[in-house]
Amino acid sequence: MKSIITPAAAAALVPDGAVLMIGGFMGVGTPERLIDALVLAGRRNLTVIANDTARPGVGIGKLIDAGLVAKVIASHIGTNPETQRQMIAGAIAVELVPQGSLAERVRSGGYGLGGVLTPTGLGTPAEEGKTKLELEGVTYLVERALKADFALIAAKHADYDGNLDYALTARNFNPLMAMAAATVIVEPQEIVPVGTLTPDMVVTPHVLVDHLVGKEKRHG
Amino acid sequence: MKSIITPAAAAALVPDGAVLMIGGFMGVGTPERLIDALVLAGRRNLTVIANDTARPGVGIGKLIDAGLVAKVIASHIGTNPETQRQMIAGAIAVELVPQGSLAERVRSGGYGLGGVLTPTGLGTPAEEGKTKLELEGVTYLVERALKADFALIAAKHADYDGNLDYALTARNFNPLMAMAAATVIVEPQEIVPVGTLTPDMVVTPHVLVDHLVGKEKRHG
Amino acid sequence: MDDKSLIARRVALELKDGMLANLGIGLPTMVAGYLPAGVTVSFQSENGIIGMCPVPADGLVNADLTDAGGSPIGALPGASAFDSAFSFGLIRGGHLDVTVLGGLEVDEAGHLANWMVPGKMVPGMGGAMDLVTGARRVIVAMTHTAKGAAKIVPCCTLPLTALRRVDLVVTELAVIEPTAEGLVLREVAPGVSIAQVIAATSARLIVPEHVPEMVL
Amino acid sequence: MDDKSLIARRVALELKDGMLANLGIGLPTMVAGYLPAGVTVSFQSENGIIGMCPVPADGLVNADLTDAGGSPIGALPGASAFDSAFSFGLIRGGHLDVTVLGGLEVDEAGHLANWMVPGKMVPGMGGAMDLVTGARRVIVAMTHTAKGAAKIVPCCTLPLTALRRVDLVVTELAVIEPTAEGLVLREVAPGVSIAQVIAATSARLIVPEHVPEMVL
Repeated sequence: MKSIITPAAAAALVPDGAVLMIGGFMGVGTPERLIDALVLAGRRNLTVIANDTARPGVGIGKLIDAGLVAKVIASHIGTNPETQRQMIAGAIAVELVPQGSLAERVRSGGYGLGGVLTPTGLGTPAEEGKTKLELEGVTYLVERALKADFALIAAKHADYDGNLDYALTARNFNPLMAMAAATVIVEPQEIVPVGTLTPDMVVTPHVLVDHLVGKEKRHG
Repeated sequence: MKSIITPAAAAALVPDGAVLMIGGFMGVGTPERLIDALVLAGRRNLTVIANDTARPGVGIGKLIDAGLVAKVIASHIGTNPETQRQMIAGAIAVELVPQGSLAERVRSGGYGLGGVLTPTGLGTPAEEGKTKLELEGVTYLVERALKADFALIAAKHADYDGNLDYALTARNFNPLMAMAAATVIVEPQEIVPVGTLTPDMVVTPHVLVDHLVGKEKRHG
Repeated sequence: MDDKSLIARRVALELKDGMLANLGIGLPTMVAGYLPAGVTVSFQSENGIIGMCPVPADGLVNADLTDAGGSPIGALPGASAFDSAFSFGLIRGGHLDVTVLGGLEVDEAGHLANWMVPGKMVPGMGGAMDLVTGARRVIVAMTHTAKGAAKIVPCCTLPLTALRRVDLVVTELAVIEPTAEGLVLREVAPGVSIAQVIAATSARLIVPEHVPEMVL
Repeated sequence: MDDKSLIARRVALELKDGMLANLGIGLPTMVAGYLPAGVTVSFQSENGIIGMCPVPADGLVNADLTDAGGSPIGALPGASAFDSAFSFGLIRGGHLDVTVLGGLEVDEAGHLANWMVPGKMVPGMGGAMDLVTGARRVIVAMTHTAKGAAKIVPCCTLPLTALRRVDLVVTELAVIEPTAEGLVLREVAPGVSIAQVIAATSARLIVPEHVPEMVL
């Protein structure tokens, strides 16, 4: 049985300066209650690794709005003018990574790989500062593994043990990030009995999960 | 709707000298009827990329028994004395790759990556002939992408469109190989109507599949 | 027909039955509305689905089902969902038959720049670099000029999206095919002359003897 | 108790509640049978499952559910199945708490050789190299000698499985911990003297003042 904690208790685990991987794509598949709890707790100087920073007031955008983020590693910030404003003002450092390379970098971190060789980004600003390697006459960029202190994950179901599945396009970076962080905190839409998810349905095995965020009790 | 063909028709697509990826782990998750058809067709000089060569009379072992295989890229041949005998006799060239590296090499081929950086194999015979790369003081082996002319895949279900899922440990290399070959031929246990596999259940999307092998008609 | 509809309609003719296609946000998304009768194409959204379709009716919005822009979509029977690494495995690995993307500049080498304007707009490349690098066929769907300035130029002044030569450029004036020899004018839009296309293009165009009018 | 049971029983004490463990074929597999009461461990089979267990009864064999040796297994409630890349992501990525493997040689550097004898046996490394490289803790479970010859040696003569120093070696004679300083004798088997262990070991052993007897 996995420990079930409140969003506030989860946020209390995260120190200032932590490196966070946060699932989601434009806020879809982002653990919103965990984000709200982080904002409430006022955790500062965070590094966020995520596909994007959504929009102001949505998902990771709330962390940006609150000025809690010092660095972002993402594929896209164009939908969030506040991220761009803070970047231009020098308040946030932004590292932009092609989306497929970002996915592989996160996966590499979780899979014990040093990184991957990709053709993506060659001849563009994305190659700056990166090693190149030629294999059989083809040149690749070396995209290096990323790891994090915490992964904040949104799942469709968690069973009592912490096995997870995901819904439709809310899957995105979540299962990759669940492999790549020292501590994995999951906000499922539902917590279900063991056996509800069959072995072939489980996308993230329970051994990867540290904490499940429960629902608030409903009264009346 | 995907084309439904017989095992014999599938074998007829494969020329002598073809490079085949064949799913399965000790014969579990190997498309046995496709193997039987290849043996019957007597396709020669094949290169087989697979986890292992199972045992004589089982799965890929049948191709070895029939003397159809010129080269094997695998992680393990120890359970098949016939493979070892042909290797020692010089009839089969064997390239041994650590199992995790083999999985990543197949995946890289299917994912458009040149390869991955892994610590596995350093300081062992597995590093022979491979490039090393040092990143931040850690040394990695470069394990390069593998591709094939054909992938022969065993699935649990295929729907009429060719979407696939897999059963338990019969999954193994199958979904990785379904990405990495020019032509993908699938032998499902059952073919089911579209919609039987929900979007979250599909492991291999239909766009990757070229041919489904149907069941023989049963009479009486 | 307005310019964007014309472009979308012409691009749609490039999509063939059974293809897997990925349409960029904006104008490229319109292409799905102009598929010829009898042509069934699977659409991928790079945030993790094959089989997307418009939301079929009010009330059928699902918070866990959106396109790469975060807008609600639907899914057809036979759809499949997957994570971001798999999605870009499809794209980078050559499993995507065609991508249609917008453009800021295309040059004589067939290079595309479509993701940033230094000092002005730094939104990030999102999936564009993987799409242009990995798709089997890259079609650029864009207006021929921007505020009167040519977008088809001798050499891109903006940062490139990839080193790969794109396969086709469709504008409201012309269809242009980048080749090893340079940019070949393949078609002109209805009522547009070759001279008009050349005047609106700062790149050198190779003009074959016969340049047909777009059939729409 | 025979030698193999003794080894398996002693190794089992190294498994702690909640761990994810991977047991090699042969002797290491026996470890699962000796888990202390109240200790629940998840067992991974590298061919793609967490939650494996013995086939619970005759007639419950499933052709799609086997261990890495191809033998039928069962699965517990809460089990999960996955592909080979994911399985080795768990192993290489440090998510596997412990692996128990057989050994041909262990040397003073803590290096393990367990997968080939040049000119004699070339079965392939299977998952061994990834397991030894990536598991958080590597325990070697093996007989102390082979046909009278020492297997704990100054320097491996057989090809290594990995450069990583293994964490513990358990034999029918002793528990030995490879450290940066060398091989430390931690325990002796019941009724076995330190001198007997040293005599059966060609590597130099560091012998602490107090070497307790294995508590089984």
